[in-house]
Amino acid sequence: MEILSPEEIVESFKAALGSSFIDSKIYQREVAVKKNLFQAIWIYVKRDAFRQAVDLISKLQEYPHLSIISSSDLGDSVELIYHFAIYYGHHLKGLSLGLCLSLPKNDLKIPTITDLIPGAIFTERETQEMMGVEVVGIPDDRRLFLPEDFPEGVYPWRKDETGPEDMLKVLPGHSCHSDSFASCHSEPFASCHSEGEKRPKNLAQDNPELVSGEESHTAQDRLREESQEPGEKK
Amino acid sequence: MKNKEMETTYTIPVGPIHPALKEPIRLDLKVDGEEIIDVDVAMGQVHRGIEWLGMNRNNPIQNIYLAERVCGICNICHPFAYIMAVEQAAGITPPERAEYIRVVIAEMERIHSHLLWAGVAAHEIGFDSVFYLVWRVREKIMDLIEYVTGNRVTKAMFQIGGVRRDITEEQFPQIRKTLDYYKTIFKQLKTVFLDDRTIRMRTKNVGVLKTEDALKLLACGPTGRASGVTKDVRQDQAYGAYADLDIKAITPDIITGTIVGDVYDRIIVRLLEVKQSIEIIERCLDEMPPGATLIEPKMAKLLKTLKTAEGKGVGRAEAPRGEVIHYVRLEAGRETLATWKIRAPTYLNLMSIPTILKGGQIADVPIVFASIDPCMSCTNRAVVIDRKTNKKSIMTYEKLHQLSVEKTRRLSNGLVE
Amino acid sequence: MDWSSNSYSLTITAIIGGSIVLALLGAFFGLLYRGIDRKLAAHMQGRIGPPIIQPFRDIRKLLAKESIIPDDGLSWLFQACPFIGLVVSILLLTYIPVFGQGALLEGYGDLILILYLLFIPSLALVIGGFASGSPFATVGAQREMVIMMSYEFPLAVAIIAIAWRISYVTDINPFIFSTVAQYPIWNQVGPMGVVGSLALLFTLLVVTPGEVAKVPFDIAEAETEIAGGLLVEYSGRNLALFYLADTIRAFAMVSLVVALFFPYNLSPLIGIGATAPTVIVDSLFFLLKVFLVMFISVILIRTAMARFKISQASYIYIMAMTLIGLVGLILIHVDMIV
Amino acid sequence: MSLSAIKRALWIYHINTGSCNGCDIEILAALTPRYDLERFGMMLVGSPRHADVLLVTGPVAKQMAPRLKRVYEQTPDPKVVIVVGSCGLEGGVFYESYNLVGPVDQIIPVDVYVPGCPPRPEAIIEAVAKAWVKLEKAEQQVV
Repeated sequence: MEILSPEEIVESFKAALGSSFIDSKIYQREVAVKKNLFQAIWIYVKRDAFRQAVDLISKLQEYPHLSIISSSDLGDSVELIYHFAIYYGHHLKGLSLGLCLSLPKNDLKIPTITDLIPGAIFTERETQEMMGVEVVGIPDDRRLFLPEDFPEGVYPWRKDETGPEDMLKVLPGHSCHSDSFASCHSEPFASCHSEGEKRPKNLAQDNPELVSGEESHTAQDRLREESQEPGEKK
Repeated sequence: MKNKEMETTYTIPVGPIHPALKEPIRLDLKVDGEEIIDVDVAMGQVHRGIEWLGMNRNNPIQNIYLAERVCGICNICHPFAYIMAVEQAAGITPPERAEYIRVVIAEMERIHSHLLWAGVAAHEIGFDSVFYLVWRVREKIMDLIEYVTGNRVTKAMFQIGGVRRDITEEQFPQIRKTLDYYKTIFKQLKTVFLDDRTIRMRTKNVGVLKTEDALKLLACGPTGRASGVTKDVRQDQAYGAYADLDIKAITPDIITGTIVGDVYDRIIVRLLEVKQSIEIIERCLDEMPPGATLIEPKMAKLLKTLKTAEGKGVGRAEAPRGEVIHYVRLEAGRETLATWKIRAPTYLNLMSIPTILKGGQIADVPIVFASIDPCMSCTNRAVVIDRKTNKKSIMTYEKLHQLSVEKTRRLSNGLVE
Repeated sequence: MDWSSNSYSLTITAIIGGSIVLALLGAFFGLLYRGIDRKLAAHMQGRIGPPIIQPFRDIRKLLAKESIIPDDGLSWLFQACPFIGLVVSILLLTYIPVFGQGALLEGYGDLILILYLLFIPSLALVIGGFASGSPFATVGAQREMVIMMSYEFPLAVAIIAIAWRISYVTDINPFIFSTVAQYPIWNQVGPMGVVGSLALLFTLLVVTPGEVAKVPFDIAEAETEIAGGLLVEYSGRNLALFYLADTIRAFAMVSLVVALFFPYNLSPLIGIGATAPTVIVDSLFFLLKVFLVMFISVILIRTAMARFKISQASYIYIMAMTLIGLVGLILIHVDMIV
Repeated sequence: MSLSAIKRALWIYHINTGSCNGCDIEILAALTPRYDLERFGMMLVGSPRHADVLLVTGPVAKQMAPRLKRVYEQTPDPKVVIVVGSCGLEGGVFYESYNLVGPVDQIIPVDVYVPGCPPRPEAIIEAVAKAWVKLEKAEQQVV
């Protein structure tokens, strides 16, 4: 396993993947006094060459370290980035390699890589439940973080209609209208808290018999009522 | 200890509120008598939606203090990785002195985190006197952290483009005095942990993770290194001042000559890393370059550059438990981050828990689970939304617990007659 | 009232009065020793530790607390077990010669009865655990059963070895405490026998933490592993009773070890004739002996060692301790032949 | 039985409802030799049944709210609830996060609040002293 320089790695990918290799970007930066190089490579590929690219990466080093799959909602498409770390174990040779794919919103499918890297199971399950990307052939497609009773079709990381807007519950006393959530959070957030504060229901009020009329509790409420000037942040 | 006459397996719900697990996580163990057959890890109890806050409420500078509270124990590695990611995305390079100060604080935190872990591990196997003694030793480093950064736990020391406070020359003697104290006490720590018969009995060949599995399941940090996987971000990638100090990943064969990958090896790796951190801090103090500590002292100017910046950045740092990675995407004209992805080391180490625990005994669960030094509050920061009104759905957790209690009682009645 | 003569007939009132006094004394000294134990252990761990009278405060607090009965357990059995545990622990005290005097019910019970009585408080704990219907308590009860069974072997071996040795010297029933007091083991045997009885003493010292459920053998109540084990569902008054029963049983077990191996009294040595001072002096000397044995077998081991796993603990008791006990037994008898 | 018996022998049960561990390690630090809560007769116990003081840390996460309520109901009276850390008071730095069911006093009645992120071990000890004062005050009302 010999160590290739970032340029050689990009060349080898370009040669192997041919047309489905879209573009690449190499980031290098000197670090501290001895000016060693911090290197990161971003490679954009099409979905059909995705598994082939992962094969190539595992050829660079036998068990490549897949740190995480990050996904972001770009409106009409979802960008998945597989963050790999290769050449670990060799002094100052390690570089982080980001394999970027963009999937159209209407066809969110990606083949699984758990056969190549068994450790990818958690992050694939998380991407599946959070972004709604269907991982084809995933061995265990249970939810990772979301509770079982979490409704289908709602994906927390989405910024479009399947996003979590209606489920947001802001802490009592520091609330803003949850219905105008999208509008209130786009313009500078300070102003949104000045209007009259609508107190959403919360657990304690659902069953008043539990929260007995402890004098300490009511004092806490009075305290919060007075301190309702525009949201003072930490 | 098989029940000869009847094949009874029942699930012991360990967590989410359980004294062995300092944090809420739920391990469902399928047990046959005392032997564990299958383990299922259920997370999501500590979720606080940090990423959603980062993407919707805070500007990048406020996020530093949010990143710091991802985890109370390792609360330097998260801001460290986050700041490197933002610097890469916005194209900012911190001054050299700041890089050295960051490494000094990160290594101080590693010492306190490993000593904390050693105490908790001793407590898990019922060795409370070691827990008290190790935590008394740990108070010294907490005083040093407070002396240098101003607060024991949440330090608020880092800033995008450098460090908020300097470590001045007058503070160096005090730091060296505490480090000397640790050098003298290190021998005692080693004998207490490595040569004590009962600890050896409870940790040798317990919770073994073979190198093959560790590589496959991407175990990182001391858990991976104890199984022979030499992944250490400080050694592999040039970040902070680590590049100048040529760090070498610690594996247990330095002392025992072999790599077994059991709880005993994880103790060895963590103790040696404490010694390594002491040496790193001392070298940093000797080679600390002069110069500014902040590239852009005026906050408003920094915020403006961040607002106009456009790009992606990945920050990887070596936390006491393993590799932490933050991915940040900045969009021009947007006040908050476009995308923020945090991943803590325990996220990866949890995948090897089922393979480690299978075949062990219930009595081993706390010590084996503690041996990967889990930090649930890190692992659960992802975005989770729960329907707020659906009363009936919340009942499923009660029903689940009720089911397992009824099953146990039914089985235990069967056992008693 | 000289208790030690063995041909007296006890009136009912004397028994009741004696046992009440013994119960109070046992509870008082049991709690006192528990307080000393926590204080010394704390000092060994570099802490100041709670005041000596802390267990008294714990008991007083627990009695003031509301005691909750789990509805999915067997409630009557759940509440009965603490009483059984306490009553049997006090019963234990009446049969063991405490405070330097003969046992209250001297002629009515001997070592074999003690052997069985020691078994019942742990049995009460186990039944209480099963009756509380929580999975943690069930696992705790299983572990307590294993521990109980495993420390019976060495305990029985030690007691039988001593009685067997004494039977060579006198033809009175060797299992009665008064005979054990008359013929202490140390001055019966030659050098080889001393080594044998030291082995027996060592066996009993290791059995005591198991009997008293202290680290390293407190697996049934392992706080970290199974959330308080057996006692997880107990609270308030029931927990107080179990706590009290536990302290009295510890006091009884250690006084058993003292009665077997150090039955000497101080008063004859320093020649105090009158009954009143002898009772006081003997009692103080007895308390000192109990403190020494408790210091070695409970406090020292508790701070120096970690908790064993159930398999290791039962292995140590069944294999190692029984073996050492047998070696002691053989040595004592080889010494007699030589 | 007077309530004052309770304050000299407080048994503590610690519940983490989604905290970042900052407060939890400060609670444990309060038990270690340097601060040593055991001097006041305090002990960390393994089950809510044995507990008098519930030390609650963390902004109550959604999944943890029913459990927190259940543990509160399982603890026998009289009991004291101490919230440690500003997360439990007002959600701390996560105050506007959607998955939090709100400050602890929305779920269970709270007696003593310990602000701070994380509060120092001395602050936790002072909170226990405040709990004593509150117990005495409650006792006057009882007597």
